[in-house]
Amino acid sequence: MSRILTFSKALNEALHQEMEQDEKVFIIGEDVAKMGGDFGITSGIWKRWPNRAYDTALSESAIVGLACGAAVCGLRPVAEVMFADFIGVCYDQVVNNAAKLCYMYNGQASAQLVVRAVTGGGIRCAYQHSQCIEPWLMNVPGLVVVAPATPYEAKGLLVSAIRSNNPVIFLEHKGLYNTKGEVPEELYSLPLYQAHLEREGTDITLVAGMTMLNFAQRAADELAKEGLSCEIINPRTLCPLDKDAILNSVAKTGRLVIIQEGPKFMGYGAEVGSMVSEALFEYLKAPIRRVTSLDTPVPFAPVLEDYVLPQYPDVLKACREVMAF
Amino acid sequence: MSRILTFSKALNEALHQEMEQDEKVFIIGEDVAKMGGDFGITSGIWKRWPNRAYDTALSESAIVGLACGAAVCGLRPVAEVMFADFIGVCYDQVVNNAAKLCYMYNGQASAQLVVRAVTGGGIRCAYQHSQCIEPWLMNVPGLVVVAPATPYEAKGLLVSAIRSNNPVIFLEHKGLYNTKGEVPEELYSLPLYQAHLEREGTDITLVAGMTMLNFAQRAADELAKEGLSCEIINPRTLCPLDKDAILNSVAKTGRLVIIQEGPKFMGYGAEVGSMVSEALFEYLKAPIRRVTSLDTPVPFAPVLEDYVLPQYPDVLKACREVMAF
Amino acid sequence: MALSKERLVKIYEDMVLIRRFELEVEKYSKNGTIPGFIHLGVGQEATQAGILAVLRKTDYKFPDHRSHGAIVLSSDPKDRPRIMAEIFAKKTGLNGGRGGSMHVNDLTVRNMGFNAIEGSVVVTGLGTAFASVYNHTDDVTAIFMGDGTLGEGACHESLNMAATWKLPILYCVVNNQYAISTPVSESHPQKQLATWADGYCVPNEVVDGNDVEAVIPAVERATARARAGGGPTLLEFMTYRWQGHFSGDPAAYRPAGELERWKEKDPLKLTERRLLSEHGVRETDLEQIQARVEAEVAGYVQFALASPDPDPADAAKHVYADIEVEAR
Amino acid sequence: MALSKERLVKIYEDMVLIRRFELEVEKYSKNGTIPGFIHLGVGQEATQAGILAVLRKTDYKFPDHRSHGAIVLSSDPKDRPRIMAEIFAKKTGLNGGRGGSMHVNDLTVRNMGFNAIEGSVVVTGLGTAFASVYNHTDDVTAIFMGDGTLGEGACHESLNMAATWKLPILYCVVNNQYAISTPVSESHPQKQLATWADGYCVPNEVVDGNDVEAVIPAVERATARARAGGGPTLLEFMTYRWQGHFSGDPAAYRPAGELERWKEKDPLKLTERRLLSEHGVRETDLEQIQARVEAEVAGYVQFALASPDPDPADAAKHVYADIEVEAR
Ligand SMILES: Cc1ncc(C[n+]2csc(CCOP(=O)(O)OP(=O)(O)O)c2C)c(N)n1
Ligand SMILES: Cc1ncc(C[n+]2csc(CCOP(=O)(O)OP(=O)(O)O)c2C)c(N)n1
Ligand SMILES: [Mg+2]
Ligand SMILES: [Mg+2]
Repeated sequence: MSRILTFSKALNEALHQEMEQDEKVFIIGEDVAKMGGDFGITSGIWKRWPNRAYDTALSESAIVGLACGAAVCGLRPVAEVMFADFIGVCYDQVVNNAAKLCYMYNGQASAQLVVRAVTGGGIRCAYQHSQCIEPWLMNVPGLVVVAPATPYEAKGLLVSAIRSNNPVIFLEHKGLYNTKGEVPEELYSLPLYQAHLEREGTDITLVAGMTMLNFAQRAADELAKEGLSCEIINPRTLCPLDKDAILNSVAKTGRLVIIQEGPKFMGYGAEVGSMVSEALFEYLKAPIRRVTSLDTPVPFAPVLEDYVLPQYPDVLKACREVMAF
Repeated sequence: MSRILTFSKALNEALHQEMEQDEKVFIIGEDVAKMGGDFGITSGIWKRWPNRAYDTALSESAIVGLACGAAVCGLRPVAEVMFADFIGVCYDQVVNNAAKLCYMYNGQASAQLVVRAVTGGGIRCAYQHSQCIEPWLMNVPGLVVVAPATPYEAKGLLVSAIRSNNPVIFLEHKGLYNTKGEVPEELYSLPLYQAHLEREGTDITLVAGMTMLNFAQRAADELAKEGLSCEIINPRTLCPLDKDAILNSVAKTGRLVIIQEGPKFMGYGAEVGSMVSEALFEYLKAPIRRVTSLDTPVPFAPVLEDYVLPQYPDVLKACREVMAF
Repeated sequence: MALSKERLVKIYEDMVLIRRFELEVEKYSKNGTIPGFIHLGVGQEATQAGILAVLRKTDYKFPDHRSHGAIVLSSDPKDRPRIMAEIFAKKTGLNGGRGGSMHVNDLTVRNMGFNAIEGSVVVTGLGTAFASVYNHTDDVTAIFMGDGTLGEGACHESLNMAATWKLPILYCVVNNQYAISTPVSESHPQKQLATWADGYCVPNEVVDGNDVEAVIPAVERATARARAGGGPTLLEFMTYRWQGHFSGDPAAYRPAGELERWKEKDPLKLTERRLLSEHGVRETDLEQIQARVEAEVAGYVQFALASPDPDPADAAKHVYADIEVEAR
Repeated sequence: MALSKERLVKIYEDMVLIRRFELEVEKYSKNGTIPGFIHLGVGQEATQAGILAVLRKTDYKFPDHRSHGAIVLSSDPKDRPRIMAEIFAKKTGLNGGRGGSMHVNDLTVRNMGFNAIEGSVVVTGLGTAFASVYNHTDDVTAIFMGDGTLGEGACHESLNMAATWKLPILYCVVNNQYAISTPVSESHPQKQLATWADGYCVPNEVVDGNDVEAVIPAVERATARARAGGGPTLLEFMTYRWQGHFSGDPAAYRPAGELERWKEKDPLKLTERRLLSEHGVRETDLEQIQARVEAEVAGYVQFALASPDPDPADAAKHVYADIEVEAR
C-alpha cells in the first residue's frame, strides 16, 4: 500500500524500517538522536532504540572515523554530517579511509557505512551551507555517491545504501525535503548503480538528478507542446555512474543536455559529457550542452544566489539551441 | 645566464629569491625549516631567515588556517603539506576558507598564499602517498591549481604563485624532482592561467602536464617517424584552465588525446574533453581519447602500481586509434 | 575592582543595543523579511559587550555564528546600519548582501568575519596572531567559539600551536550550555570546559558570562598577558541563549524551568540593579538610554528596509583577486 | 612486581625478533630489494613487545608506520613470513603485496592495519571500541601513535569522544623524541605529553618505554580499566628510534652524543642484564635465543625472496565490495 509522503518522511521511514530488521544498524551524528536531526530525518529513532542512536560532539572526523571502525567490525553505521559542506572537515576520513578500506583489506572487510549529508543551494545559507559537493567525492575510487530525486527514491535508495557493503555518501538535497510523492509503506529497495529512465523520448536526452529533475520534467512538458520529445535520465547513483543508461539514450536521441546544480567547471556533467562524446562520436547530432551554476561561491542574498544557480529558462534555451543546431 | 638545474633546485632557488625580495614571504610546514623539507625543497632558507621559516607540529589544518589568517594581514605564506594526499586533513581550510576569503571579503582581502604539495605516484608509497589529488580541488571556485612540468616552469610558476593574490595550490610531482633542465639564474616569473604550447603540430593535439608531458613528447617523436605531427599543450595552470590555448589547438588539429595521471572518472581530462567537444563539435575529426590511470586506489607493489598508472604505450595506442578513426 | 559609573553606563547601553538589535532581527526573520538562518545572542549580551569593551580597534576579532552583538559593537557607529542591511540581504550591507547574518565582516575595524564551518576561524586566528608577532605589534586576536565548537579537531591544532609558540590569542569559549540540542555534558568530559586548556599548559578561567563586571577584568587579564608576550588564554564564559539554536527552533530539548532560572540572571537586569543601587543612576536615566537605543536600532531597520537589493551580476565579482569568472 | 623468568625470557625473544626483523628489512631496503619507504623501530622494541605481550588476540590493534614489530608479534607465527613477503611486495604477502611496510593488516588477529595518514586510525579506533561496547564484549582497542601524531586534530576528537563515552581505548603514545626532524619540545607545549590527557580527565602515565618491566604493568593497568568499563587511558612511552625517520634518513638533526646515550638504554641489553643477574640465565641461553630468532627471520626473508610478484590484474580487485572496476 502506498501513500503520499514527503521526501523527509520517506527517509525517516527507511531508517525506522531498516533499524527494525537489522540490529547492526545504528545512527550517529550531531543532534540525530534526542532531537531527531536538524531536519528531522532521524526523528523517533532514539525513542525506539535508545542504544542505537548517538548524539555526538561537533566532531565530524570522529563521527566518520568511528563509523569506519564500527563498519569493519560488522556493524552498519548511518552517520549524518548535517550540511554536506561539512564533509570538508572529515574529508580525509571519507576519501583516504572509508573509500580505501575494502581495497586495503583485500575485500576481507569494508567500510559498510552511510554518510548522510544535506547538499545544494536555494535556502539562502551562503558560502558554506549551500554547495553541491558531489564533485569533491567523484574522483575517489571506492566511494559510492547516491543522490535521490523523489520521496520514492529517497526511501528505496537509502535502504540499499544501508545494506551496501560499500561506503555510501547519501546526498539529500535540502530543496527536496518538503516535496511529496507516492511511497510504498512496506520495506523496499531500489538498486544502486542504476539510473532511472524517467521519461522516454526521441529528440533530446536530458540527464538530471535531485532538484534538477524537476527542471527537466517541466522542460520536457513545455517542449512537448512544441512537438519536441525529451528523454529524461535520472542518474540516482552519481558514482559509480550508470554509463550504459546514458549511452543507450543518447545513442537513440543523438542530443544531450546535462542539467546540474553546482559550478560547471569539473562538475559531474563534465564526466557525463566526455564519456558520451567519446563513446557516441558518430551518433551526436549536436554539441552537448551543460546547464549549471556559475563558477562562483554561493552568495546569500536571494537575487545573488538565484543569479548563480541554474535557472529553469536556461534549460529551455539549451534544449532549443541543441535542436536548432 | 641559465644553467642546468634539477626541478627541486629550481623550486629552492625560486623560494630563496622571493624571500630575498619580499620580506612578507615566509615558509611554514612540517620539517620545512631546520631540515629544509622532506624533499629538500626549502633547504637553506631557515639558515638565512631564521625568523621567516617555521617548523610546525603535525597540524595541517593549523598550517593552512594560519596561512589564511596571515595572508589576510598582508603576509605571503608559502605553506607545505608534504604529500598532497594530506590535503585531506586540511581540505576544509582549503576549499571552505582559503578559496572563499576573497569572495567573502568582497575583494578587500584574499588568501594570498601558496600551499605546496607533492602529488602523484610512481615511488611505491601506496594508497595515501601516491594520489593525483588535482580533481579534489578543481570544482572549487576561488582556488588556483598550478602544476609545473619542467625545472624552468617550476621556478617561474612558483614565483608567480607566491606573488599571486589568490590561494594557489602548487603541485609538485614527485616523479619530477630529479629531472633536469635549463633554468635562468635571475629571478623571473611565468604567467599563471596560461598553458604552454610545447610543440606545434597539425594532426593531433596532446594535452599533458607534469610527468605526462614527457610521455607526450616521446610519443610525438616516435609518431613523427610515422609521419604524424603532434601538437603538445601543457596546461601549467589546471584551474582556472587556459581553455583558449586548448581550443585553438584542437580547432587546428581536429583531434585530441588527453594524457592524465590519476583515475579517469572525473579526472581533469573529463572537463577538457567536455569543454572541447562542446566548443569544437564540427571541428573534431575523431573521438577524443583520455589516457589515464585505472579507477582504483594506487597499490604498493611495483607491478601493481604500474598496472594502475597510465603507461607510455597507451599513449601511442590512443594516438594511432584517433588517427585511424 | 568595580567599574566606574561612566564605564558601566556605557556598557549597559551596549548591552541594550545588542538586545534591541537581536529582537528586531528576530522580528524580521520571523515575518520572512530576512532570508536564511538566524542565530540570536539574547541572554549573552554581557559576554559580547564585555569582551568588545576591552578589545581595541586594531585587535583581530573573529565572531561566531551567534555574534551579531560583537559585530555591531566592533563597527564604527556610522556603519552599524549597514550591518542590519547586510542581514537583510541588501546592496547597502557591509558586504553587499552576499554574506548575511553569519558572515558580516568589517576589515576597517578588524572584524575578520565568520566562516560558517565551526572551528575554522579557530585556526584562521592563528594567522592574525602570527602576523602581530611577525610585524612586532601588540595586537591580540580574540576568537569567539561556542561550547560545542570545542569538539572540532581544529581547536586542538590551534591551542597546541598557540601554546607552543605563545601566540597572542584569546579563546573566548561562550558556554551557553548547548550545541543545538546537545548539552555540554553529553559532548565533553570536563566539568568545566576551561580545564581543557590545562592539557596545553594554557592559562584559563571560568567567568560569569552574564556579569560584565566579571567579564571585563578577565578579558583585561588575558589581553594584558597576550600583549606582553605571555601567550594565549582560554576564557570560558558561563551564559545561556534565551531563544532556540536558530530563530524558529522551539528548543524542546530544554528541561522545564531552565530558561526561567537563567532569565533571573538576565545580564541587563543585573547591571540595571547595580547602576540603580550602587551608582545612583535613576530609572529615568535607564529609560532614556533604552529609548535612545530603540530609536537608533529602528533607524538601522529603516535603512535596511529602504535599501535596494544587490545587483545580481555582482554575484560573479571577487571570485578571484585578479581575474573575472564568466557571468551570465 | 617483576616478571617471571619464563615471561621475561619469552619477551626477550620477542624483542630480539623485532630487532632482527628490522635489521633484515633495513638491509633489503638499502640494497633496493624492498621498494618504497621503510620506517624502522630499532630501539623501540620494549614498547612494542611489552604492549603486545598484554593484548589479547581479540583486542583491536592499530599499528602505526613504525610498527613492524607489533605487527609481527600480533600475527600467528605461521603467518609471519607473509609479513616479510608483504614488505617485499610479493604475491604471498599478507595483503598480496598491495600495501607494503606501512599497511600490513591481519584481520584474523585484529591487526586493523595502518592508514598512512597520521591521526586517521586514532579516530577509526573509536569505531572498534564502540563495537566492543555495542556487542557487549570486553575487547579493548590499542592505538599506536607517535609524539608528532598528537598534533593532529583527529586526536582531539578521538580523546574527547572516548573520554565522554568511556570507550575501551589505550592511546599508546610512543614518544621517541622526534617527528621526522622536529623535536617534541618544538611542536608541543607540555613537558610530558601524557599530561595532555589531563585536559580530558583521562588517566595517563609516563612509562619507561625501553623497559618491558615498566611497559607491561602500565599496559595491564590500562587494559584492566578499559575492560572494566573505566574508559580510555593514555600511556606515554619514552623511547628513541636509533635510525633516521625512514631508512636512509641521515638524521643530521640529532645533537651529537644523543644516539649514543640512548644506546646505553638499549631495551635488549637492559633485559639481558636482568636475565643474567636476576634470573640466573646464562650467556649461552641468550645466544641460543638469538641464533634461533636469526634463523627464523632468515626463513622469512628466504620465503619473501622466493615468492613471486603479484598478478598485475589483481590491482583492479576489491575497489568495491560488490562490483568490478574496469581493468586493462
Ligand atoms: C564543522 C561544522 N559542524 C557542524 C555545524 C552545524 N552547527 C552550526 S552551529 C552548531 C552548534 C554550535 O554550538 P556552540 O559551539 O555551542 O555554539 P552555540 O550555537 O551554542 O552558540 C552546529 C552543530 C557547522 N556549522 N560546522
Ligand atoms: C596527516 C599526515 N601528516 C604528515 C604525514 C607525514 N609524516 C609521516 S610520519 C611523520 C612523523 C610522525 O612522527 P611521530 O608521530 O612522532 O612518529 P615517529 O615517526 O616518530 O615514529 C610525518 C610528519 C603523514 N603521514 N600524515
Ligand atoms: Mg553552545
Ligand atoms: Mg616520534
